[in-house]
Amino acid sequence: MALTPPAGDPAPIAEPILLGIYRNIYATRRFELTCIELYRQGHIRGYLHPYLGEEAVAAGACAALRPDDYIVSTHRGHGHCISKGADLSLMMAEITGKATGYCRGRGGSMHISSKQVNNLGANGIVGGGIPIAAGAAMGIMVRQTDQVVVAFFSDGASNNGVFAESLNMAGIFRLPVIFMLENNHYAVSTPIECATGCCDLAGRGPAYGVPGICVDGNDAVAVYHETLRAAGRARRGEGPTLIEAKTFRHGGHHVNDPGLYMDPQALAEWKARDPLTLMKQVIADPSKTRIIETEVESELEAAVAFALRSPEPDVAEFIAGIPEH
Amino acid sequence: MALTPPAGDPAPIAEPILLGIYRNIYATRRFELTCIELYRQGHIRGYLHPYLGEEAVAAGACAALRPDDYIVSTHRGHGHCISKGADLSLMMAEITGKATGYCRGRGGSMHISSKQVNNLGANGIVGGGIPIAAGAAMGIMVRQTDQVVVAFFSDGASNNGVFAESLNMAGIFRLPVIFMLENNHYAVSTPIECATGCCDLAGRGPAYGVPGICVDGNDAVAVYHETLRAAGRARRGEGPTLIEAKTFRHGGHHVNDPGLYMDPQALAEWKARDPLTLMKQVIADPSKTRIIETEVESELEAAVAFALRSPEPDVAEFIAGIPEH
Amino acid sequence: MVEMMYREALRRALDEEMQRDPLVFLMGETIAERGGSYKVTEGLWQKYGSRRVIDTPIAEASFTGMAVGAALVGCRPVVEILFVDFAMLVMDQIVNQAAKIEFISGGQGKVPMVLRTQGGAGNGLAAQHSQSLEALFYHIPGLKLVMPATPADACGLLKSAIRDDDPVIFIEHKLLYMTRGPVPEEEFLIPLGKAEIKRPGRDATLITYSHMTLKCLEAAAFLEKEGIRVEVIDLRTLAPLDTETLLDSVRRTGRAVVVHEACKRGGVGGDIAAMLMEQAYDDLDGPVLRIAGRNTPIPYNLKIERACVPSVEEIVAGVLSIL
Amino acid sequence: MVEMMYREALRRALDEEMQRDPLVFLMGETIAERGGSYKVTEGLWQKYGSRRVIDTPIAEASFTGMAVGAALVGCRPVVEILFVDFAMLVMDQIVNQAAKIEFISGGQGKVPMVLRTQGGAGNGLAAQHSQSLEALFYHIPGLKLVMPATPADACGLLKSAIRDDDPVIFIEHKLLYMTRGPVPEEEFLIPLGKAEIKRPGRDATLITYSHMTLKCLEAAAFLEKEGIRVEVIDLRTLAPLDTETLLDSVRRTGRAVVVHEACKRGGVGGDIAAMLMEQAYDDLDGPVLRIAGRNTPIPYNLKIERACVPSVEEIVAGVLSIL
Ligand SMILES: Cc1ncc(C[n+]2csc(CCOP(=O)(O)OP(=O)(O)O)c2C)c(N)n1
Ligand SMILES: Cc1ncc(C[n+]2csc(CCOP(=O)(O)OP(=O)(O)O)c2C)c(N)n1
Ligand SMILES: [Mg+2]
Ligand SMILES: [Mg+2]
Repeated sequence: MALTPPAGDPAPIAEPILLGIYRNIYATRRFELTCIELYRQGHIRGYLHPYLGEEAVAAGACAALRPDDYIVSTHRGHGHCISKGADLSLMMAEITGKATGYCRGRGGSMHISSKQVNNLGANGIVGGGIPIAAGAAMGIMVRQTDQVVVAFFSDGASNNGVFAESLNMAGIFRLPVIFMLENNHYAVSTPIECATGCCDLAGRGPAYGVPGICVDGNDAVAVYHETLRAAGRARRGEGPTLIEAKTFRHGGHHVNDPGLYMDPQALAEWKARDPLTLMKQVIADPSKTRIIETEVESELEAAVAFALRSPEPDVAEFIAGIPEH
Repeated sequence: MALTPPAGDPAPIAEPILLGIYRNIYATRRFELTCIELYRQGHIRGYLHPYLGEEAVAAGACAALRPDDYIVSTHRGHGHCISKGADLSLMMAEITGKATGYCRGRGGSMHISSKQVNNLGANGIVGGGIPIAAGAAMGIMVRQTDQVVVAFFSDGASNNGVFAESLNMAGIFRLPVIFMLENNHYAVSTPIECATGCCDLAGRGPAYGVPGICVDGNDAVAVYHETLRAAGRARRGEGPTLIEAKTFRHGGHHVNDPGLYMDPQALAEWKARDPLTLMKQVIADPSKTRIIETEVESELEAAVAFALRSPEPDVAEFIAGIPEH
Repeated sequence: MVEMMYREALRRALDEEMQRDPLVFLMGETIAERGGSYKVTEGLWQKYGSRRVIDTPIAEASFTGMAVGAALVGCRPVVEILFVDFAMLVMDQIVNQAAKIEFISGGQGKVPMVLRTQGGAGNGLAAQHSQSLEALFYHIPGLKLVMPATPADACGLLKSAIRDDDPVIFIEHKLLYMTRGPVPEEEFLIPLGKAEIKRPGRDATLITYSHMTLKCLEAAAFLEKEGIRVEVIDLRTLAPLDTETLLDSVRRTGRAVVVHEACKRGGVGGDIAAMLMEQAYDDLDGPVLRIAGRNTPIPYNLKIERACVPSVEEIVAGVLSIL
Repeated sequence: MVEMMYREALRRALDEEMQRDPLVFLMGETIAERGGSYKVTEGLWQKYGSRRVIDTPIAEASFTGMAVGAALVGCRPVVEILFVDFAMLVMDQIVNQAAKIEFISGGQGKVPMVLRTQGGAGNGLAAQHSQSLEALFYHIPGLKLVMPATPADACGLLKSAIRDDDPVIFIEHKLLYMTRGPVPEEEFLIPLGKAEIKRPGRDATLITYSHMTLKCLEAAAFLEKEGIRVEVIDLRTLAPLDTETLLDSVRRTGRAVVVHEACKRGGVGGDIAAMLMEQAYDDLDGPVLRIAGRNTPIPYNLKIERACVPSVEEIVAGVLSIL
């Protein structure tokens, strides 16, 4: 579901936006759990990196975007795609490798994208999306529209050179891009403390002339406000912002990783601040969240049914499409 | 000439060190001017990037190193090589493409290196030497010696991703490497203000958990003291340091670039603080500098004579050394 | 026809395409006010401004990745990588991103970008500024690969490359920038994927591209005096390869030599030779010969540098050896 | 002989060499406590500690560059790049640095490093985790290139690669890690640059390497039942290429097929085919055939993924087509 932000300054947040955020958190949560099930049943192959526990970042950020704004996603990308408004059926068909999926079964989970909602795509290369996002922002500059781009990526990617380079270039060209650093504290099994000697990754912004701020990534409303503010700056030609949203995975790196290396106490603390529960508390009215949940459940059921009954890509057709030399 | 630093803390700097620094600044200055002449005469081909105006950085830094310490150099690398103690004749033979040169005429100016003095080499790839330096430091860690490595590079390279990555890794592994950022304010014709939105490049250190300091790069003694301090930290296992030495080219990017784009006022100001003159003032006694100058002149004369009378590499021998498949 | 230099022809192509389509823009190092190291973009910044002629920091990986992003949102970026050697810094963006996105997105995304770069030996620039690395792109599905030899081809092919919806690697040669040749006065395009018979002949086919085209033409002129008429085919576009023109020629001449400056081992010559053998074995009177660069990095010293790449004499001798 | 898995054989090689030489050390992502994504380095961190089994951040370009630096000062680093696809991030360090330094330094510097990585399709990992990119290294002078197919070769060649004074690109295959085979109990080395006849024959020569060796052996076993005896040569080392063994075999059989998983266009098959033609034309009874991957990125869906790489049936059909 794509959400339209209120015009002007971050006024008290309107209820439809709050409900939309809740919808996206809930939908992502349930979508991921369903994917894990389908993976266990053999319907999904390859790599599957659930976004469990981090849903509030994408939901909060995308709520602050317009439908014509762009996002660039990662290997852990279902939540970004859902929150930007993608169709669950076309997503599920893709993730199960069907001809009816967004990418005709060629991309899968790690490469999910949706032109329909301006999701420029997940990426199997850690950090690979960061310059692409900056470049989309440069495209916006060339075209002179007032769109913005959000680049999602995590702490691991922030130690890759393309992050520094892109941050620097976005700064000098004042590109309308928001660097949304989802610091989930791990890159596979490597805790962030072992991957860098610096404390707040947001501090890298100023080192490249870009404002950097930290936000509680489990608090979707906080993410929403910071994104809205950054998007406003970007639209006004004031350039990029680095937002470090601190969050935590609820499990291993991918579906087959039990994540035993994770600090159990930290995990428990973060789980106690489950973004789904937190957002439910914001809405406060259980009848409203229940309606959303029911809607999502039936959407999801339909998505699974659609995916499973969809045909696989046709081999002969696939081969016919390959150039000979 | 390789110089041995005094043991222990930066006490008042001993005269032989000061004289050594002066020698290296003077030798570099004269070497570069001679190369430009030889280039004009057709004895040197390809790219030639003079280090004119920046001599104090290499001379000051190398004076703080031991002969068994390593340096990693750049396309503007003659000064580094000379200050680390390389032989002017073997250098000149290399730069004129002779079989007797350090690299047998295969490397030339842009790839000058000297195993003899632990100069791991200049590099034609901007930033290419930075990870190599960090890696040499890792080699030192593996071998458990107390050597250090100085990576020379300039402002342009500092906007390349390998700088950020290497800084970060040097920080977490506490590698004995000194990142000597020769900020000469230009990358070819691009002024540093147009290449980054940040002010002091030294500030990038803390963003990666590495201490960063600024120093006047035209003041060789200041560079010496900061390098000595950083080398001490590195030898004691306290990790890397980023030193931003601010300096300025006295001319264009390479021998054929008149550098008309350079800010004339800034150029005049920097030239008024010529590192050669400044160091001469430190020595104060003109009889001592004169002796050095005379020595250098005759060394240089011998170097040119050696280079010009040396044979070019033999084509048949070269071809014979190439593996067939 | 007007006479112009290769680099002027490239500039004209950029200028015409920027004029025609406001979504075309340029990115690279010192290409703006300074006009680029080889002066290809001279004057364009003055004409089109800093939004469309963009000087970047030395961050090849990311500005190439940015071109991918800009292309994805509908622009037609042309990035300049100063030396093809430096393209090694952007292989992820080219191989894993630009070449893959249309495929992995099931056709949702397109990456109509051009990467202009420049290769080859000959100026004493040594091992990191003299390579011929086209084979690395030739092997990657999803990329087009263009290497023009003449000013007219440079102009017409660059215009087509910019209009093409696939990522195009466009490799110039440092020894060609100052060469001159006739270029049509009127606007013109040369389609990608079409080789050109630069000199017709019947005794053997010389298949080549880029700077070696000039050497092959010289060799052919020399051989003509000996009464040997060789056909010289300039591939112009390496991928997609114009197999039809090649097969047609080889079927007529019965003999083929592939000539390139890049190292022989793993060069595109092997692929072309193998293809010809597979598809025209019965028409061939002998093996397809490769004349190519030696299996070595390029040295600084000019004398030994010269020994690394094929000379006119070697090409002549090669042709004579198979007749 | 003991039976072990390919990945165990690799681990044994690393272990033995680390034991033997304190200058050998390992660097890569999650290779230490976690033992690597494919479990090759399991237990080595526990045995050799964090100074010699080093987990890095996700900064491939720089940690590969660091291996170059460490090698230059006398160490023998072995870096692991998780997927050969990610090796596109380190091409500058490999092509411009590791492969060039000995040359440009006139022999002063040596870079005795090994880059271990892994490629190939088959697990539904899609276009950025399934490529076969060996041709990109094969073309670069100054690199050695090893691609073992069996546990014994993996062990013996990795040991030799570590002891070699040149940079060695060592590419494993994701479908081989769990395969088993006999490995000598005593310490042993296999020299780089020597192909192995994995199955002798006289009717045709199948030239292959890595995972395709298994498919070629299957095809040969099948053909044997039809009375056709094909010789299967596993290159093991691609660069330097063991031309002698290849020419010798082809001269005996008169027919050759080169089989690899990488895309045909610009793959090493073309180079090998061209070399055989150039050097053994008169001994050949027909063209050298290439059976190779299709000219496409690898898709996620398993059914179409399978269609991208040569199958045993295609190999059989290919051999039959040239007899
Ligand atoms: C360039 C590159 N290196 C390594 C990998 C393997 N890999 C996949 S995900 C991952 C961890 C990424 O960590 P982070 O950026 O923090 O993202 P997260 O998984 O936490 O969302 C790694 C190392 C990769 N896909 N790409
Ligand atoms: C990766 C790479 N990109 C571009 C170049 C071309 N180039 C050579 S020197 C140079 C400028 C380098 O600037 P800086 O790092 O500040 O070094 P300085 O010349 O000031 O010493 C450029 C762009 C190169 N050699 N390598
Ligand atoms: Mg993470
Ligand atoms: Mg500079």
